[in-house]
Amino acid sequence: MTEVLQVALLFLGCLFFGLGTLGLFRFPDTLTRIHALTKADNLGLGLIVLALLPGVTGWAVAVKILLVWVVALVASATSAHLVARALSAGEEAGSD
Amino acid sequence: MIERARQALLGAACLLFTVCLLWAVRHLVALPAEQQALSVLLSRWLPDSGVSHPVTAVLLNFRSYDTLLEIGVLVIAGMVGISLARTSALEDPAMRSADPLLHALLRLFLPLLVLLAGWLLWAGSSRPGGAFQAGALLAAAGVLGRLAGLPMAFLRPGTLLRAGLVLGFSVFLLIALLGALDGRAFLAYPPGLAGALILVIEAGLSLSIGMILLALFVSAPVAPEEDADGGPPA
Amino acid sequence: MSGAWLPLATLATSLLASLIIFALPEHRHSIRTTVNILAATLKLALVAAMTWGVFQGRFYGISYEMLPGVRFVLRADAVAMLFAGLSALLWLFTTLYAVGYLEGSPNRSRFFGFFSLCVASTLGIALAGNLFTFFLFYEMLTLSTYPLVVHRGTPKALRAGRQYIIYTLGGGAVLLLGVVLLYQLEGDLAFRETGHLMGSDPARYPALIGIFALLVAGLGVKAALVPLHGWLPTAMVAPAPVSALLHAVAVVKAGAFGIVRVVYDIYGIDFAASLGVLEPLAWVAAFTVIYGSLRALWQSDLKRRLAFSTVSQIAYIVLGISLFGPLGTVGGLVHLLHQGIMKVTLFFCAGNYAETLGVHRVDELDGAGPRMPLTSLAFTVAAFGMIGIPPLAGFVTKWMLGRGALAADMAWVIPVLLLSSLLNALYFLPIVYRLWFRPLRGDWPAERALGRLETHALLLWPPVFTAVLTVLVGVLAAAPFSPLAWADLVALRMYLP
Amino acid sequence: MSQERHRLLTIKPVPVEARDVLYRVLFAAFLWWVLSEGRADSWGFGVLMALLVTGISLGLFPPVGPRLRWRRLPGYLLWFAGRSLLAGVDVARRLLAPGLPLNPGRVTLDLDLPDGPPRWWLANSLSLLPGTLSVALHGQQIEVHTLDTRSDIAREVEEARRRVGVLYGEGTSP
Amino acid sequence: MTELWLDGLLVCALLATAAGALLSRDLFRAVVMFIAFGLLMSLAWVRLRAPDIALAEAIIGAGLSGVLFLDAVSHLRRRPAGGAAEDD
Amino acid sequence: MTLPMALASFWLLTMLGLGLLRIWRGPSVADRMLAAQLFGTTGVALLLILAQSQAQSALRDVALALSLLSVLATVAFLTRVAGNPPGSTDD
Amino acid sequence: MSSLLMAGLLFTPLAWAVLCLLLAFRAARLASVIGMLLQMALSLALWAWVAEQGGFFYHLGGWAPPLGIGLRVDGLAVTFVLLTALVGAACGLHAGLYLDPSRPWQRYFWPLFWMLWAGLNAVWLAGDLFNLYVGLELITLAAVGLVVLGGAAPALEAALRYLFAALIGSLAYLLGVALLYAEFGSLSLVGVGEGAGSASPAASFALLIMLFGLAVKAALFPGHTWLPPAHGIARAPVSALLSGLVVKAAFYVAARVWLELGPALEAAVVGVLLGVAGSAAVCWGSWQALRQPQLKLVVAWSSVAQIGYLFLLFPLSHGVPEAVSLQAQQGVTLQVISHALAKSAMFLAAGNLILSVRSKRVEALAGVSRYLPLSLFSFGLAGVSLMGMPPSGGFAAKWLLLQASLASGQWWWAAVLLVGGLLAAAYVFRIYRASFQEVEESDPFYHPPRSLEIIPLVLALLALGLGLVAEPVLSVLGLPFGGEVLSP
Amino acid sequence: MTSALLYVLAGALLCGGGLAGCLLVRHLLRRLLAFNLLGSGVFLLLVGLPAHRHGSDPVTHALVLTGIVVAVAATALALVLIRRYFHLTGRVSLPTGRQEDR
Repeated sequence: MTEVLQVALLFLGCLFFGLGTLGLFRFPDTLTRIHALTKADNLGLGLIVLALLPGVTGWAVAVKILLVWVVALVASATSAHLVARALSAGEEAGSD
Repeated sequence: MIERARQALLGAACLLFTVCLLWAVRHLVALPAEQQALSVLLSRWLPDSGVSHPVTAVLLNFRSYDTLLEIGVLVIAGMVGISLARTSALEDPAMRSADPLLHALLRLFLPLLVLLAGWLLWAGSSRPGGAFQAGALLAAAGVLGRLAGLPMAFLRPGTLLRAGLVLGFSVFLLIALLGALDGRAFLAYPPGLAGALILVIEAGLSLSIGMILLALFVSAPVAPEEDADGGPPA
Repeated sequence: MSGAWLPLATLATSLLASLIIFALPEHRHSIRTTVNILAATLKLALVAAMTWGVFQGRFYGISYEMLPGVRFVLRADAVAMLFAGLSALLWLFTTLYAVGYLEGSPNRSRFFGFFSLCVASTLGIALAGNLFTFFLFYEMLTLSTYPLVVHRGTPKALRAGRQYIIYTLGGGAVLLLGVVLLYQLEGDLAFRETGHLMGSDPARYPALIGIFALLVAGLGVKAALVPLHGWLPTAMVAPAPVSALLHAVAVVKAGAFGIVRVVYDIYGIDFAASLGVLEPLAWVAAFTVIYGSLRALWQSDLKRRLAFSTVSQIAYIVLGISLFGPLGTVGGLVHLLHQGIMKVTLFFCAGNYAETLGVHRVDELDGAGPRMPLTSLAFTVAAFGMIGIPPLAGFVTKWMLGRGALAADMAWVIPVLLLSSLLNALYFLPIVYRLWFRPLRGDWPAERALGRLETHALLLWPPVFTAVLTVLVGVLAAAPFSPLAWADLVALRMYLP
Repeated sequence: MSQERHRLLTIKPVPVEARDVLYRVLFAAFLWWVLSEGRADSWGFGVLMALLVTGISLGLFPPVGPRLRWRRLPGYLLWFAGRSLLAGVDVARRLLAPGLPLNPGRVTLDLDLPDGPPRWWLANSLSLLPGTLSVALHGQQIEVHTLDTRSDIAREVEEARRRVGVLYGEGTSP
Repeated sequence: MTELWLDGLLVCALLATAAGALLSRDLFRAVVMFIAFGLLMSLAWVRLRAPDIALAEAIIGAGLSGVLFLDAVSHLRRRPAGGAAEDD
Repeated sequence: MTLPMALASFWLLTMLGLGLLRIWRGPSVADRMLAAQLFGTTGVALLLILAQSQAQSALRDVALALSLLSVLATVAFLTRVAGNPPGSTDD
Repeated sequence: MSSLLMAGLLFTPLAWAVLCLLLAFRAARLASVIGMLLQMALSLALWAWVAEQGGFFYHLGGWAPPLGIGLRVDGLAVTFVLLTALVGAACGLHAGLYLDPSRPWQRYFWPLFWMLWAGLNAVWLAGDLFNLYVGLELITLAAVGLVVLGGAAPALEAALRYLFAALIGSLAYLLGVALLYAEFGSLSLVGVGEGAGSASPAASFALLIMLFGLAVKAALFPGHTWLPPAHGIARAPVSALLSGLVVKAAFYVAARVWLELGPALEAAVVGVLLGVAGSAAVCWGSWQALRQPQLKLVVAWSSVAQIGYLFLLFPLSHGVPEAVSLQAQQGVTLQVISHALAKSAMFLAAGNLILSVRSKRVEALAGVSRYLPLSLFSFGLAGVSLMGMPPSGGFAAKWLLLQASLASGQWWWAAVLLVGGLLAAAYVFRIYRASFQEVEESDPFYHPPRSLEIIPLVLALLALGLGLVAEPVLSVLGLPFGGEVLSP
Repeated sequence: MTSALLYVLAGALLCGGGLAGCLLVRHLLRRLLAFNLLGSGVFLLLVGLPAHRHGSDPVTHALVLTGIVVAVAATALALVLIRRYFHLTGRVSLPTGRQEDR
């Protein structure tokens, strides 16, 4: 049962990762791409973390994986914000 | 024209090199698999090394001289870095980004990075991790802090910085000498104390490594008011 | 064992003197002069002592392994003493002369330092017990003479120095190659009185001939054998004592002496003759004799004329060596000394003319004789000696050489000798004539108040002494310890082992 | 040093209380437990590290603004998880729709949250919520980028703002 | 077998990023490629069962040296005090 | 469970490769950074999966470090590259 | 006893590096003098020990090779350690007086200097391939740091050139180590040598690539371009250290690797190739030295030429009788020692001259021989050794190499030796010539303190005297690079 | 273990590419990038070859760690030098050709 759930979660996670990447290509401008990446990828990561949770050996390890996810969330939220801010600060600033 | 020919020649040489390398590799991989002598020795000696992680055992016990010199290399790089920093203040306010979210990130990440560094340091004796990783992580924490505009007064060229640069190195060196004064070889640990001493060394090393890498990152910018003169005419 | 210190001490005398002089500040003339003269006198005494010992058959030598398989050997044998005696004696005179000559000019510390070093190298060359050691000092000589040649620091001097160094270092390289090849082939470089290649494998003869050519070519540069003589006339820009040193005591003599060593003590005269290398050498020497004299004829500069005369005269030594037989040997060896004494006199005199009267060219010498009678007398005696007028030194040489040529079945040498004497006369007699029999052409450019003497005492007495020597070695040629007697001793030991 | 920090933060730090220290020590210890994967033998070093980290953290980042109500956290997280799942789905929907239904733009909204952690929470959460991406915080305003200006951004932000407010004790003391 | 494909893909990506870092005309792009390369190297070490190196590489390659390079790139874009123009 | 994980990692790696393409194509600097960010997240996911499938718990430390540091490049980019357009703020 | 000596030898430079980093320039200078004395005493004691008792392996940390790192303390190694102590102390003393303490960055000279020393000792003694790599890197970075000290643009340029060349060289070496380790499963030089019984393509390639890397680090001809700027721009004592010792380290490693592996791998072509490159270096370096307008560049290019001689070892030690190979090894060793002494003397003297004439150009030397005879004399004496004139160590080396080349039938190397000697004479005499030029004016020069002038003189005299004691020195060296069994 | 072989191949190619970059590229930063690639290639070979022959070898891991530290130190130092060089001269690559007298 868990096995099936795990595989499903894994699959979903991968799916979202794929979507994120797709967004990177399909979305028209940088800001929208940020949306796609931040949301899809972090969701994907979260799902994969969930998928991995049953396989771990102890509570601490489980929390560790979750911690990784949380950290990734915070990191990508912040960097999304930072990139967005920089883009809005000077639209042409970083472009070559 | 000559430049063009030189480039072509060098390119051809690189190509030749790659082909030869591949050819050599082909011969090497065709060799029969056999028991690796060093691995056997390593597993036999590992219990005496004071740590249970083989890589750490190699780095800080069996081949600690390599590590000592390697830290020396880092110390040199750090020294040269700060010797080139001609500014009195090592931080540049222009580089500040006073973003509140970045600050918020720092509040969480900086302690976490330090903690992770500590964990890697401690874990080094039994599993992957160790002084260098911990030190690099500390440096990364410092870089992050600096990028976000945290004050880094301790990185001004001065006695404190210099002492920090060589802290781990000196600890390592003194412990190395200890073994020799005790009648054993240079770099030999007193029996039974190996594990503890390795941890002490690693702790010192991580601090120093962090500081060195950070100093190298920090000392790079040059202030405009600095004089471009190189030295005495001689 | 007891004899080990003597050659070393002899060598050390001038070496130490040189070091002390280098360390002395420029303005300490008196100490410098004292050190110089003390060292020269001491050296003369040591050499005399050794000569006496060698005459009595004592052995002086020192040897230690310097490189794997190669030894540094100092050894006082009869031939060595011949050369050592000459250089020790003339060093004293030249030093005295140089002290007077350079009075008041700059860079004396450097000059005398290298001067002593130069003599030390010469002594080393004389006392070298094998070809390796010989080469060591031979190259040291090259290096220590360069600063003397360029001493004046003028562009002309620097050019001359460059030419000198190109020639001598090139020669040194060729010599080194020869030495190494010889060592490679035979594994022995020692000087033995009869040579040591006699028993060599005949298959090696071509190689040995080639090596002989290399060695002689290397040595011939310093000995100024035509066509390797180009540096010598140019080097005339050096101060007169240096010229005296180069021509009479050190450099050219070192080359000639080296050829003596190679022919007699390495190859052995018999073996060299049987290899057939002597005759070509004789031809080269003969050609040089004539060529040098011819060139000397056309030189209007006094020192250049003397220089080409040296080219010619040194070839006499080589010629003597290349004549198989005791008489030729004696002639060559004795000329080593005689030529030194005569030529040093001539250069001293030329220096005096230049220093006192500011005269450099032959045609300016008109009437100098009455103005500087003693100097001119010395010059005249030496010039006559060069020409070979009996009973002066040069005559003894030429006589021995002639006899040697006949004994060696090389009668063609006789005309060469005659022609050369004729040429000698042709380029020396006009000078003598101008000195004594031509009226003075105007005032001397820079009259100096010199008191009673015609020139500075230290400039005057050395040529006078050597001129007297020129006469004495000729007149007293048969006396014991005369150069001729000593050369006889050498030849005796060489041919009758 | 403190002056520099002020310029950076523009918030007055509140005085450090004992419970701040305790919370941080405990949090650090918890993190250590997580990192060490529950290894008991690591606690000697772990306590040391926890104290050290607390020191560093208190030194560099003294507590500011209202305090987090830990008890409210699970509720918030649950809500957040749901919304962020929705956010992913939202992005997926827009991506996979053939017409690429996008109408990106920026919206500036007023914000009455207290300065400091509450705003940070909000801004960071917004970046992970459907359709919004916080671009800048200035003063009492927040600038949000959205994938679709036609959707009710204001409502979304308001909801998030309310949740964060609760997290910082807004609902408890009326 | 999948593992092999995985490794193959990783190696391809590794080589691609390396080529990108080397050949990219835009310096910034080269540096970003290099950061990606560091991350992939870290994965490669994982696949080679060398977690120690993976850890170090992740911290260094993807973290520190990326920042160092970015910093340098930004520095090199600014006009220097020395005045002369870039010759690149 | 091994196969799905292997497949998943394969897939994630493929995504990485695609991200690479974005880095290469740009067009703006921010896009490149974004793709690098994607690299970070995907790498973390990969590491977590590998930690499980290779039974190397140390890889979780790697993942943690990576996720902590992934922000580093972005911050550097912002403060150093984007924040300082060419010629604007001379040092 | 020997264990303590070794510990002291390894510990002192590193410890002094730390100490000097924490001290200001003048205090560090004082400390360094003490350290140099200590190091000199230790080196001498160790040298005497080995001369008397024979060489031994020193196992660091008590762990035996191949897993542990064994130091190989044989005659050659201790001689080079002693040489390092000698040259290092001379350069250090000179630097203490030469460098301007008012510049804030000069304080970093001392720690870098000691690090360099530590690296050199590590390389001389190393018996482990990877340890050699780390040692080489230590040397490289310290050397780069010393070159760049002060951070002026030309120094930076030179340092960057040097750094890149050295780094590529190191990596090439490391690549070779990787291949060798993959094949033989050992990192100790002896272990690898034992493994390499027969020709193996991979090992041959590894050898080739290692030699290539080391040749670049040692500034062998086509890879020499970094050397003249780096050695020309650095301060005189630094240049002296770099030319005297640092490039030798790379060569030393190359020689050790070659002698351990070269014969087994039948890599004759490689040897000849290196010999040809060395010959080209001799000619090209000398030619360039002849044309340089700056004094220190003349000396630096001369290093390129002199290093070329060293590489004649490779063809002359492969496929020749044992005795010839030994001769070549002895000759090259002597060349290393004498060049180290002579070139450092020359750089120090050149530094003094530059200080005095206040110009780097050769023409500015006019009149120097009159007013500054001592520095010029030291320069000249060192030049004697470079030219290979007797009785210098350079001559002894040339003699042995000539013999080896003639005995092996490879006479063309002899031609290189002779021509190289003449070319060396050409550039050395060019300096003399410039300095013998007379100037009319009165003494225009700054007179450096006597102690500054004495140091190069001592070194030059040592270089000169080396030829006279070559045999005793060589006898202590024993088999220079031989792999004889040493008692533990 | 064939997958190690793949990395070995990648290492070999990285070596070649890195070397080419080091030698041919003149921009200093790029050269430094190439140097790092070269280093990575060497490290891959150092670990990969024994891994292929005998399986994972901790000794090589330790060696590579040391190598990485050295490479990092060198890179960081080089960056400092490059930046200062640029700061003083405005150049991002070393001048080629003959060095003019200074």
